[in-house]
Amino acid sequence: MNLALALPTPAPSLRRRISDTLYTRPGLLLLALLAPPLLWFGVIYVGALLTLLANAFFSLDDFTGQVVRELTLKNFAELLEGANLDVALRTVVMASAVTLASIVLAFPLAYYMARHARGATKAALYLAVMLPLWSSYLVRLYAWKLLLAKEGAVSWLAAQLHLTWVLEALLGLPGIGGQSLSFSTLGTFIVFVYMWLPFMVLPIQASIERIPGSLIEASGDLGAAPGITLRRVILPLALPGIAAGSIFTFSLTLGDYIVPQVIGDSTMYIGQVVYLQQGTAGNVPFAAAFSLVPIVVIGVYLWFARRLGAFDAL
Amino acid sequence: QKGMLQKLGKGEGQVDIVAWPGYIERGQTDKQFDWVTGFEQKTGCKVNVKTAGTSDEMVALMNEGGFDLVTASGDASTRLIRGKKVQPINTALIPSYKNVDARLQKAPWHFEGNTHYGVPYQWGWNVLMYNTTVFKDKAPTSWSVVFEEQNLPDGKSNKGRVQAFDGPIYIADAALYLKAKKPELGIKDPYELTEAQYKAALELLRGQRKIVGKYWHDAFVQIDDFTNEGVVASSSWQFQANILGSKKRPIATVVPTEGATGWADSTMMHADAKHPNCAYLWMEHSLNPKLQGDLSAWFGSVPAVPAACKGNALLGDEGCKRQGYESFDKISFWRTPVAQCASQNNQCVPYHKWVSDYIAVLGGR
Amino acid sequence: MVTRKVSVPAAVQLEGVHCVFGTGERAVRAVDGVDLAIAPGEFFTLLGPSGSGKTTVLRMIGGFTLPSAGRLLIGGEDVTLRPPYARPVNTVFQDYALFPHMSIADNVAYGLMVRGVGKAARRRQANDMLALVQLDGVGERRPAQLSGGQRQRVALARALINRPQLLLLDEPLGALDLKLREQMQSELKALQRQLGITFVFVTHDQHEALSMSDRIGVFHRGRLEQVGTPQVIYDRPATRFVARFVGAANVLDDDAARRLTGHVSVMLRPERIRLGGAAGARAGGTVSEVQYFGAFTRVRVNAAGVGLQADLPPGAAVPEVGATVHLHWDASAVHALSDEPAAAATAAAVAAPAPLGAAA
Amino acid sequence: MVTRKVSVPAAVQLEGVHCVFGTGERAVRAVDGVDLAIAPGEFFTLLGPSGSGKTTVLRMIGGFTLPSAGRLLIGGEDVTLRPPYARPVNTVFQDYALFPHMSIADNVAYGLMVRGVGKAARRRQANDMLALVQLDGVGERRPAQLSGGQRQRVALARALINRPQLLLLDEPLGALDLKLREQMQSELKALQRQLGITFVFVTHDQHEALSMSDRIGVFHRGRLEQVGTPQVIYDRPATRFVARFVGAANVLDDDAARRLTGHVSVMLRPERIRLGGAAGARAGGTVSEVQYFGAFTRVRVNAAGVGLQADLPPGAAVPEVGATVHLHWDASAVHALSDEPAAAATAAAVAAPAPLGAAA
Amino acid sequence: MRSDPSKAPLALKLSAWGVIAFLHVPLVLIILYAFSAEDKSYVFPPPELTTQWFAVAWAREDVWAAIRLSFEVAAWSTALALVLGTLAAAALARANFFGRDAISLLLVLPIALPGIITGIALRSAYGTLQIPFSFWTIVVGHATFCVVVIYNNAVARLRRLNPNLIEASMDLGADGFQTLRHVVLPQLGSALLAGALLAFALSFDEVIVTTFTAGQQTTLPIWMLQELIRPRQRPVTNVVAVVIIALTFFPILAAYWLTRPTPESS
Ligand SMILES: Nc1ncnc2c1ncn2[C@@H]1O[C@H](COP(=O)(O)OP(=O)(O)OP(=O)(O)O)[C@@H](O)[C@H]1O
Ligand SMILES: Nc1ncnc2c1ncn2[C@@H]1O[C@H](COP(=O)(O)OP(=O)(O)OP(=O)(O)O)[C@@H](O)[C@H]1O
Ligand SMILES: [Mg+2]
Ligand SMILES: [Mg+2]
Repeated sequence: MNLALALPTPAPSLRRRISDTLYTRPGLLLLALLAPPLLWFGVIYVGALLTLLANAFFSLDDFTGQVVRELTLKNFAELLEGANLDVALRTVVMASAVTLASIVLAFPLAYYMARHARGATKAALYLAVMLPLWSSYLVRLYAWKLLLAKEGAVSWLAAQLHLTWVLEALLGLPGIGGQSLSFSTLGTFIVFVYMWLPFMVLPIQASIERIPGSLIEASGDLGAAPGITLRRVILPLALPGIAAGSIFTFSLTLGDYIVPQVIGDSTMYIGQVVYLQQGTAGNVPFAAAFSLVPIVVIGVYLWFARRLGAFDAL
Repeated sequence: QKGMLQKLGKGEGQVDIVAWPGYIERGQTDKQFDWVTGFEQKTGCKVNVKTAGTSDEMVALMNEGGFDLVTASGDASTRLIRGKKVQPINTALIPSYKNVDARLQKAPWHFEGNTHYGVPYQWGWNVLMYNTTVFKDKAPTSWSVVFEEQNLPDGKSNKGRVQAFDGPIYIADAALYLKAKKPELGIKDPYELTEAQYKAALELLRGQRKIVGKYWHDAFVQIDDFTNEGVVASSSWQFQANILGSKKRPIATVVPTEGATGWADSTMMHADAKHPNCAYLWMEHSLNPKLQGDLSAWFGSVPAVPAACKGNALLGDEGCKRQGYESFDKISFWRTPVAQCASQNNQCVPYHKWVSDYIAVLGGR
Repeated sequence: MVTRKVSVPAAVQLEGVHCVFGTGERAVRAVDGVDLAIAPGEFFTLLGPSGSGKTTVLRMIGGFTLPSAGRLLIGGEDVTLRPPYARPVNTVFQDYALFPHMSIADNVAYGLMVRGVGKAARRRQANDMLALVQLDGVGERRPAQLSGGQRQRVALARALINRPQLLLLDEPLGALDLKLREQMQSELKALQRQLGITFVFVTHDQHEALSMSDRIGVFHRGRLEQVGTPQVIYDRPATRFVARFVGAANVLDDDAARRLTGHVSVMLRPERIRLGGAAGARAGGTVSEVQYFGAFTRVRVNAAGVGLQADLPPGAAVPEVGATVHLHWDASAVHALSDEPAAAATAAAVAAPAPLGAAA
Repeated sequence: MVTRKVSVPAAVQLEGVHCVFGTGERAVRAVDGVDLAIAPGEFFTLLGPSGSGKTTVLRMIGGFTLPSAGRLLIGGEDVTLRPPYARPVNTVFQDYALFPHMSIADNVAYGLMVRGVGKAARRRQANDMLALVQLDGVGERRPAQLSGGQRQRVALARALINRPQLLLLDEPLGALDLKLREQMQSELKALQRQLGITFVFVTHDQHEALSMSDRIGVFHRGRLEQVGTPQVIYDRPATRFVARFVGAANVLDDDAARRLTGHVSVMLRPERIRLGGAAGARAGGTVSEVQYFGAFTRVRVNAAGVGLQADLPPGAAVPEVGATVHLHWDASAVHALSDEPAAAATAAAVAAPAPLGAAA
Repeated sequence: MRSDPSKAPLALKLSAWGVIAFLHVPLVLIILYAFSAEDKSYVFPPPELTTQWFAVAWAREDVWAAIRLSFEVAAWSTALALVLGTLAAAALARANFFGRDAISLLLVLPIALPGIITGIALRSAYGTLQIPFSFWTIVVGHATFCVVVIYNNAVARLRRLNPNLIEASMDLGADGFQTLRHVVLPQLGSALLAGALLAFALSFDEVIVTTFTAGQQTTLPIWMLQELIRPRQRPVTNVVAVVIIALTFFPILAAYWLTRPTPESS
């Protein structure tokens, strides 16, 4: 066998020539790869956002509901009115609470999935977390209305367990209580947490999975009981996942207008006001101005999250 | 008139309508209530319906375009006319127009500058719906049961057991109540409020916020709320009462002594309607006494064609009267509040203020 | 420091320890009945091929894996079921397992922190420890900013700060390159002498094991094949497996063995074979391969059907391939192996030479 | 097979090749001016410590990295800017880089497939190749189903099926354990002799380099420090760095060197030093450390302030620590090193012994 | 075998399964009410059970039309996102150039910003440019937020992909395109498929952005919204939801198996 004999090299085709060019000029390759997504996002998405921004400087003719294309800062002045500030604050507080609660609920599950569940159990858990995401959000929401209603499943269960007094005590809490769970801020909160929980579980699970087992063993080896290991080693290392998950829970809460309309005490959240102003009242300029609030809030939030390494954990 | 269709042509094969829910039925829910299938067969115009839950939504949809017709209430129709989103109607092309109730033929919400912008469809009022188990035989006579905290006949407070409408136009309901309750405010028209009158209405609503657990937004959610949330009294439409009644719920309606706000809807045609011929055919069809009577029975509204009140099997002969046919004058029909108002020297609070202030009231401010 | 019956308890004692992973068909007997006592202050090495169970034994001592059967005593106390954090043992992990989110100083002080030692005291002791491993001044850096050798030292400092009775090291030098490794070997050994702590050291590198240990335990398929000092392991391997695994060896069986040495089964180290004249030669044959290794030259000789390798010292005359040579050795160089068929079969499987080019 | 001026073009020729990664402040000169010619059919090894630029040179030959400056010729043709797929060169990667989604046979036949060779011909040649590397019958398996040594052979077969003029191997045996590695070393060497292909082999293992190569190029900080046969590299290292990197060495400078040998800078291999009587001894001192390595015992002697290590053959009497000994060596064992300050400084940095326990 | 330190403590196990239960209670209710005999408003517990709604749902054309539209939208959005996301991932996986972070931020933005913003921004852009609502106006919106899902999956896999495989392929004579076809895409395949399944799901259930970009078209979630607010036969929505759950069970499982990190090497 004469292996030293070289194989014939094929005649250079157009494909080869392009390949050669791209190989020797990596910059060109990068450009070719990036052009379509950059065009899409740069033109369509950023373009749309800029249109929205531009709209924020227009105003609405009070009577006809037509947009007047004259630059004005009136919308921003209006944003600073008490009621609007209330809405913004209420929404941010709700988003933060939902995010915190999601972390608290998601962490043990994610931890269990990542470090203990194996094989079929793990697959089952994964499926169980994903399944709600695939069943219509709206149907789940209305199911909650039924669960939380005054004469709904939760009250029914509480009555069966003779725990009605607990429920009443909860509903009696000022600020978050109300007539029934489905008529209270508490209800809105529960449903938000429910809706976005899977978006928190998955990134945390992924980030815990990435922690080398030897680090946890090393902590135990050095004398740390499991609680200390959790606080000193696992939590800090799962932080990117937590931050990534919180981007979802935070942003989804910030923009949702359907949940608080169905469950809650009729106080408004940013999403509803934007929707109402844009859709119902047709006041696109004010809606645009108001939608800058979540943009700014999320912007600040993303800046923080990025420092925690959340983008690599999304 | 310029821009008006002068002669009816051939149907375009379809017509796109923005309508209130339940306004255009093709028997999906109840086989008996179908006034679309026949029309489609007769004219070859396929009817596409987009429902809208509020007047504001309707205006927004019309502004966005893509529709031929809209069943606009009075608070939307003026905005549509002035916004030039609807076109003048040539009543000559609608033979049945002459059968329309005389009180409606030139009603201000569709007739402006000597021009027709719509064809009356139905009208009705915002009744007080209540739970008969709670109120026993003492039916409420005043809107105060939903505005002010008090004990109901069953001995328990109304707090958390009453509802109000989740829309800025509800400020007019408050004004109407104040018109009777506090004559010293000098309210003449609930849609034309001076700054002081408006403030008083808001004050009343702020008080109401404390006893309302959740505001109602659409009819079916309110039905749920009366079913399993313990709500016992609220402003409502006859429609909800009819459905709850059909479910054997202990529900009745009443028009309190202060009177009521109401709505009168007209079918209006988009300025850029793509299917004008089918649109005219539908408007003609919409005045058909059978349709008017069926719809009235279905929705709990009052027909725009008096002939419909007689001999309709679904409505019954007492139907029109029950739904308020004779109370036309007691009703303050929905209109869009504007700054230039006749009754208060053009010093009224405009609608956009109503919107933001109502959001504030709901937010507890 | 040979095993002896003394009144002080063993630093570690394993009694009939087994470890089985998985169940049923797919069960793996990672550790299959190990009895072992390690004396206080000893540098004990677990040596063996990949998968032989070394790490598993270490993990059982550390408490990361519980034995399926058997008892484990540390300093005379039964710790079989105690969690890792309650054992007077610390570990240097193969990948060092430094906490990436903490500074070097915080890594080193971790054991103190979890015990509630105050901040100032922690800082002081951590600095002392870093000085001990010659890493003064890197306390504020993160693990990612250190080289492999430096990380290794940090891992050591972190384990030692807890003053364990016993330090476990799982191939701590595996990731370092040769020169750095040789240096760290000396340092580790010196440190162990200085501190007097018992070291249990895992490696699969025989040179490392031979040069550092007081005693070596050779693992094979989850069993301890032989325990002894480096000299004993190298010069008097108990089984064919040990003979072949530790160092280069001519292992002869049956006919060949009887013919050349008079024993049934023997081992003869290549460096014990010399070339010389025909007179007094123990065997003769033709040179089939010559390999230069710098410090010595390995010559493969085909002696009447038996392949023998001889390592020639520098300066010795190196024969050409094909030349006829005569092999000499001292009778004392021949070590008779015990007859253990199971082990023999294994040894053959591990080292059976099948030169790749031969077939084509 | 020493470098010679011949009329046949070199298999590979590097002319003033540089490779710089990054720019400005953080630029790394991975390869810093390398001139090298490798003869056809040669087994050439690039040896050097981690980070010295070996892989980078190999990658430039393979075409995966383009040189920042200089020219590269393969078989006399300038290929400096050609992409890898247009070079008559194939590579065996350190991690084998087998395509995990293809069967073994498809992996081996890959080079033929992308050249448009028909299915039947591909299959036949792949089977031949698998037979060549003694892997008949595994063609239908996936890479994950093979052991490390088997994968290594597949990688070899996959490269060889393209009939390269030049085979590049980047630490192909690094992932194997010691015994398997020794076996594969013999096989690879045999295969190279059989096929006559030029091999360019990267390793940081000096034993591997010494025993396999025709010539060795020693890298240090991106430069070629010395090129020569194994004997030359081991016995006559050009610089302190080479002396210390390849094998154990006593490197003496200045005073000590002059006193003991009469040269300015010398190297003396420990296996060349013998212990003996006081008569005729070249130096004397006390034993500071004794390390047992099985095949030899390393004794460190402190000879009047100069540390020397001597490797004693098996059977030799081993002194105790603290004993006084006398050291003997032949004059021929002393190798004078060229005076190259830069290299000297480096060598010191790499191997400066600093026993870890000494500080505390 | 004795108790193993790798076993989970009971409290952890309980809380994990508790959270799972919390996630599934509404699903149980949805299934239960798919059989409820009541058609307009629900009470708990349901008065009577029936299977009639499955037949009713089957016969309703508007359901099918909505499912079809949603399916098409999701398919097109996923396809577009696959192209854009894979390209972006290929460009950003290893390269390190100025602006890299900005680009990855841009990709994340549509999912990090509330959907209502994407929706209203697109709507005002359509309005400004006088683009009438159509199938494609929905697809554009959906594709925009689906890209990041594909991108994340692809980039994670590319980072895990041994770069030597690409080099080995080129070394063996394959040019860039052949390497793409024979090595990169097969390696990326399962990650892309998993990403595509997720993107499809996101698009299929999206209601907020869709509300702003659909005009008068009715996707399945919009249909649900209309049905739920103005119920004619309320259990039909539950029936549809149950059927969707049943149908999606296996794709999720597939996505999991495909992206699960395997210890496979070489
Ligand atoms: N957690 C586990 N589950 C299943 N099998 C295991 C586990 N840990 C180890 N094993 C198996 O037990 C046997 C012994 O493994 P161990 O890690 O102790 O070997 P080792 O001697 O340390 O090898 P190496 O030198 O490769 O580290 C091997 O066959 C291994 O595959
Ligand atoms: N792609 C790269 N970008 C930046 N620096 C690099 C890159 N590749 C190599 N280097 C640097 O170039 C130098 C030489 O690296 P190279 O991989 O050639 O060393 P090596 O001799 O092969 O080492 P090893 O034995 O560790 O493989 C090192 O300092 C390395 O960090
Ligand atoms: Mg191990
Ligand atoms: Mg390298």
